[in-house]
Amino acid sequence: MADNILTITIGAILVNNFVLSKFLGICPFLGVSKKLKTALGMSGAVVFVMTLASLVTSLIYQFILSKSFSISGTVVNLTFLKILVFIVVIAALVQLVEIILQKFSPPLYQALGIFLPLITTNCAVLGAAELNVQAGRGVIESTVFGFCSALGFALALILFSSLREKLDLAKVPAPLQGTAIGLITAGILAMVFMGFSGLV
Amino acid sequence: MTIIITSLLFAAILGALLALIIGAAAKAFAVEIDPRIETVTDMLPGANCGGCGYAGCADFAKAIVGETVPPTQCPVSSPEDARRIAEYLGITAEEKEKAVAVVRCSGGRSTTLRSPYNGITDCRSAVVVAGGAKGCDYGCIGFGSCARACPFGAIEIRDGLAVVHPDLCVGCGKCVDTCPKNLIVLVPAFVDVHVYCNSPEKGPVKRKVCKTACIACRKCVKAADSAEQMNIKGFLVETNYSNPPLPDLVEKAGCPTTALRQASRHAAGEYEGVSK
Amino acid sequence: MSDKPRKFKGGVHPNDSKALSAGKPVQDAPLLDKYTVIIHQNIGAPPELVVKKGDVVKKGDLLAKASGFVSVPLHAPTSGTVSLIDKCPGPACVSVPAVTITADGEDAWGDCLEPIPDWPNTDPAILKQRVADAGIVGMGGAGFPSHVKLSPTKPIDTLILNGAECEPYLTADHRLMLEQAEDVVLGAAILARILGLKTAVIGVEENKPDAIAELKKLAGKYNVTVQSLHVNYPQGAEKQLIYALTGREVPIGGLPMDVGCVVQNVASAAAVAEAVLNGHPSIERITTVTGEPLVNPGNWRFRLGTPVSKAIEMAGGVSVQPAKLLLGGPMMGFAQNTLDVTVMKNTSGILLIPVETASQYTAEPCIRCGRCVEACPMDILPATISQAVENERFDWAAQLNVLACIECGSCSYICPSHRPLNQQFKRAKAEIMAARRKQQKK
Amino acid sequence: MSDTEPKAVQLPDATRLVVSNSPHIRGNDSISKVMAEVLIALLPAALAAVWFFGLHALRVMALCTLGCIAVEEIWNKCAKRPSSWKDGSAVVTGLLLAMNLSAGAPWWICILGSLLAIGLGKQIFGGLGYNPFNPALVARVALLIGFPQLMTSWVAPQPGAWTALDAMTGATPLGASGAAVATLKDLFIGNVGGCLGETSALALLIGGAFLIVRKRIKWQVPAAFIATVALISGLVHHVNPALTPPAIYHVFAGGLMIGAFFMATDMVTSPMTVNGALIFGVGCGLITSVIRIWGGYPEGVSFSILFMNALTPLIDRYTIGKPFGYIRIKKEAAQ
Repeated sequence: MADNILTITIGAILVNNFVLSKFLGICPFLGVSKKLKTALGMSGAVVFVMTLASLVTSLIYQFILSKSFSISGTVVNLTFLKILVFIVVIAALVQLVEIILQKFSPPLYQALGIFLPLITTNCAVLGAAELNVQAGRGVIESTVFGFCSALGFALALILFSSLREKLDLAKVPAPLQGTAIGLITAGILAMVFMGFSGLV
Repeated sequence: MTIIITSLLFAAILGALLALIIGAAAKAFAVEIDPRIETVTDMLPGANCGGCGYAGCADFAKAIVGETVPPTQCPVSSPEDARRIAEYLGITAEEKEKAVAVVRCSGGRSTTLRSPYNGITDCRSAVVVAGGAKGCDYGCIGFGSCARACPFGAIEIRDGLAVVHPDLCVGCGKCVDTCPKNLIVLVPAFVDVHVYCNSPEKGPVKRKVCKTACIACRKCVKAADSAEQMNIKGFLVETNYSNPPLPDLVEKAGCPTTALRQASRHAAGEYEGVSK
Repeated sequence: MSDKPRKFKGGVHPNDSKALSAGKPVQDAPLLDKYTVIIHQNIGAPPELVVKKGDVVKKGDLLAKASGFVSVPLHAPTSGTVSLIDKCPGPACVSVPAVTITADGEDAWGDCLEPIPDWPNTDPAILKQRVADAGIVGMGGAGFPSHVKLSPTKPIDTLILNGAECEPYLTADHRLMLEQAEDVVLGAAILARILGLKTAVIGVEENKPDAIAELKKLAGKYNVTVQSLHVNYPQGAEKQLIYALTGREVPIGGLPMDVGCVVQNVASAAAVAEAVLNGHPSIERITTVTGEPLVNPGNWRFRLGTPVSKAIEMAGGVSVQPAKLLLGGPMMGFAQNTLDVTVMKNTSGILLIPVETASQYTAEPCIRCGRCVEACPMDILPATISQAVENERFDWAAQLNVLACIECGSCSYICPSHRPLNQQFKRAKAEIMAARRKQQKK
Repeated sequence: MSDTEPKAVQLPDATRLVVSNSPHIRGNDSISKVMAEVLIALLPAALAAVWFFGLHALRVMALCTLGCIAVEEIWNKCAKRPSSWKDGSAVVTGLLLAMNLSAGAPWWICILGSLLAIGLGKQIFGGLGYNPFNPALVARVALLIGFPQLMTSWVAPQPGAWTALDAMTGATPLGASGAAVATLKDLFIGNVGGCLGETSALALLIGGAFLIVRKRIKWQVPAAFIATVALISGLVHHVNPALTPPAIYHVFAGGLMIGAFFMATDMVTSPMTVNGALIFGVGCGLITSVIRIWGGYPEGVSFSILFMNALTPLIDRYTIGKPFGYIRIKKEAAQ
């Protein structure tokens, strides 16, 4: 079990980094990486949502959706509701984060802007829930996976935003400024993360 | 059938549960915001030029809604835009006349003495070294800090002199603060005649370093239709912007140094030192 | 105090080029027929003019009186007539008000201040007033009124005399300490008495062994110590000097008195001795006229108001056209674009830089080699601040402590990309201070 | 000026006096001098490569260097920027790229590598000083991922044989059976297969020492880097000798030496502060060891340096020291 958790941790943060090797969650990765400060805020929000979402979805899946039970003679299996339920749960969690953020850190709320509600459709969050199901992970492992994947996302986002802050000061040729050079940098970063392949 | 009902029931329960949590949270952490701010932001030009003195249009909108500033303070919006905002908010807005910037110097590289300068080519940086290394202590340094600050591309550096294009200038005043020599002023846009000199020195001193300085010879004062159209202040003549002269004064006065100019023709490069 | 001074962090070792003038004894500059004295020669409020055109003045007579506490009076450099009160080129290439005196050739002293031969038994307050009345300022370059420094609002335990003269080329203080060692040491003793201290320390860079020996001979007599300092630019910067001698760090934005120190230039100390013992106000100073293009570089005792053109003439003129004319040393001096600027109380050097060694800025990119970080005596990050300024991010520059910069120029000197770091920092400091003033007004 | 008549005192021409900010003199350092010294430091390694791999090594080096210069100049032409190859940075990048290739590398690998290094690694970010990643390593990693077969097939060293070219299989001394592949002495001298610059630890040490003595690099980076690798590999070998060879093999084999002395110390892409340099070195060592011992790639030096390059802005940001006189302010503010 311990070994497994270690594998999950390293795998989720470095080897199979959601952003840089699975290319999930690219939208917020590009959208909120212009400033390190907002990247940190986004990272916090994603860690919160992804960990909780993984926990809640895996609970629901393990104890309700995957179970077959009979109601008045008919065998019922609700697995087909998986995606729907996952999205609803994630959306609710995001809504919670939004309400809390708006109350306690209005500047961050402003800075994150549209990307905060968009965590709902952040494929990384849904991806984590879905991958947990596919890999048949238990509740604890799922939560750890969700948490570590979020950490991987945060790592990539923070690295990338600090690089972009630096690139802001660089004399990048005009046609490549902004998102273009950001994507190129992300590409090089992805190449770097390939170095971790084979670790697990 | 059972499956459908169970699914519906399950989804409903889940939804209700989550709705309950969110509802409770929304109640507990409620934040009030004024929806009018967003509407006003949308009604502003969205150029985020900062000409109003606030950090962007959204910030300005907040101030308008808070009734600390009138909507007319936006230099870019037309008077109609400002009126619409005022109507929406139910406040009154006075009309503001359109302003335009004037760089009060005509001393280009060919008309004013300069020392060789070696350093950062930016006025605000150059001024910390030897006041910009220009023969005239008051003149335009010509490294274009104002041109870079202008969000509308209305200032051009020609032969080491900043020249405002009155037709492009919206009078936001961003350049006014950038000029380390405080050469730029906002004046009513309908006035076309200005004195392109800012040096309070005596005539001979100015002439020694600059061919196009105002030497306060009073020719324009005498040629003006009424006595108050051009005012003398020390060794410098100034247009009286509350009683401005007509554009033909430039022809009539025949300024010996060409410091008296029409803004439109100055921008078109028809005078000494600014020719294209 | 240990024999070995501390080494401050950073600094650079430029070629000192002092040999050009170090061996030349100080000569009295011949009397000119005209002196154009700039009125505002001190940091603080400009003095108030008390003469008008046509007035006849004697040498040492008051031309302008102090207009506040942080202000010093100005005295006539020779006897003659006030012929013109107008503007003349100032040291910052901007015209400033000045008084022109046409000399009568007699060079006769007017009613001077009363000499105070019995200074060891005189009330320190009277001595301090004398320093103020004589118009003495920091003659090392800053021009800060000396009597203000002598009125600390915090307890003082150390008086330091700055004889480091770390700027390349300059030898004025060196010659002064060598030839007028007694004046310097006496001045130190008087300053110590004003501050209520028993002793003073004179710090001299160890590349002037003859001056150190000369001072040490007299040091015992007046209970003053002489401390040799490492040769490292900017050893003569106040904060670095205090650290080298006492190990104390002056806080950023603070003054030497915050760590119980008062620092005075050796030339100022000599002027104090002159004012107390002979009653002569500050109307002349030793200035090094040097640089490779000069035919005959050396050290002269100039009256205030001597035009630079005359000084260059005395040094035999130039053999080739120099690239730059500086007032002060090559590291912190001010470039001039006219020869009409005149000697002031803080003009330690008139320097001509040849084309070959004059620095030329280019816009090469920073390669982040970190040599500026190593060289910075204030331990800030010049390279990063430079980037911030280049992008006009002054808030960021302020966060990076650009206000701690002492503008010594070590970073610009060492930079392999020849970036105009010092100019950027001057601008940043100006912008930040302007923004703060604006904020305060609101 | 004539000598016959008495020379009138000549005053400088005031209109030609240049006005500029202080300081008015400057040290005689320049970018091209920095680069020239890096090239001198690379010379022993380059000579060693020629000795072991013959003219093939020379060919690869020439192709890469010229390729990099060409790409730089073509880019400058297209972007209408002033020519910049004379500052020497492109030459250094080219030579370092060559050091990362095998002597048997085909010509198009060299040219493609140059394109990737200068184009993708440097110019795209605005040229010298703005690139967040080491250009030569960007090229190497891109090539390694694109052509794994080509990039890991080495040429056997044949000291003194100028034209021989013997391909050998990709057994590396960093494998578990490290000791079987090469003796320690061979590793140190460089008599092993590998990239041009990965072979002779001795030559690289000489060059590195030169750079440290000349203060062109911060010694903290290579010291922390090598020490961390030695420590981790030593510990792992101690616990499980079957997993990895002893620490000494890790230190002298592969790209550690050239990475630690020439790549990780690249000024543009490494931290500026001393503390930052230490963190940078330790981080590089850690990741290198992890990839070498447990990872899928045999060598982790390039990946680790690039990863730490990406971390550099963060390291720089959080290792800013306190300026002179700062502590006292804090204290006083607290009072």
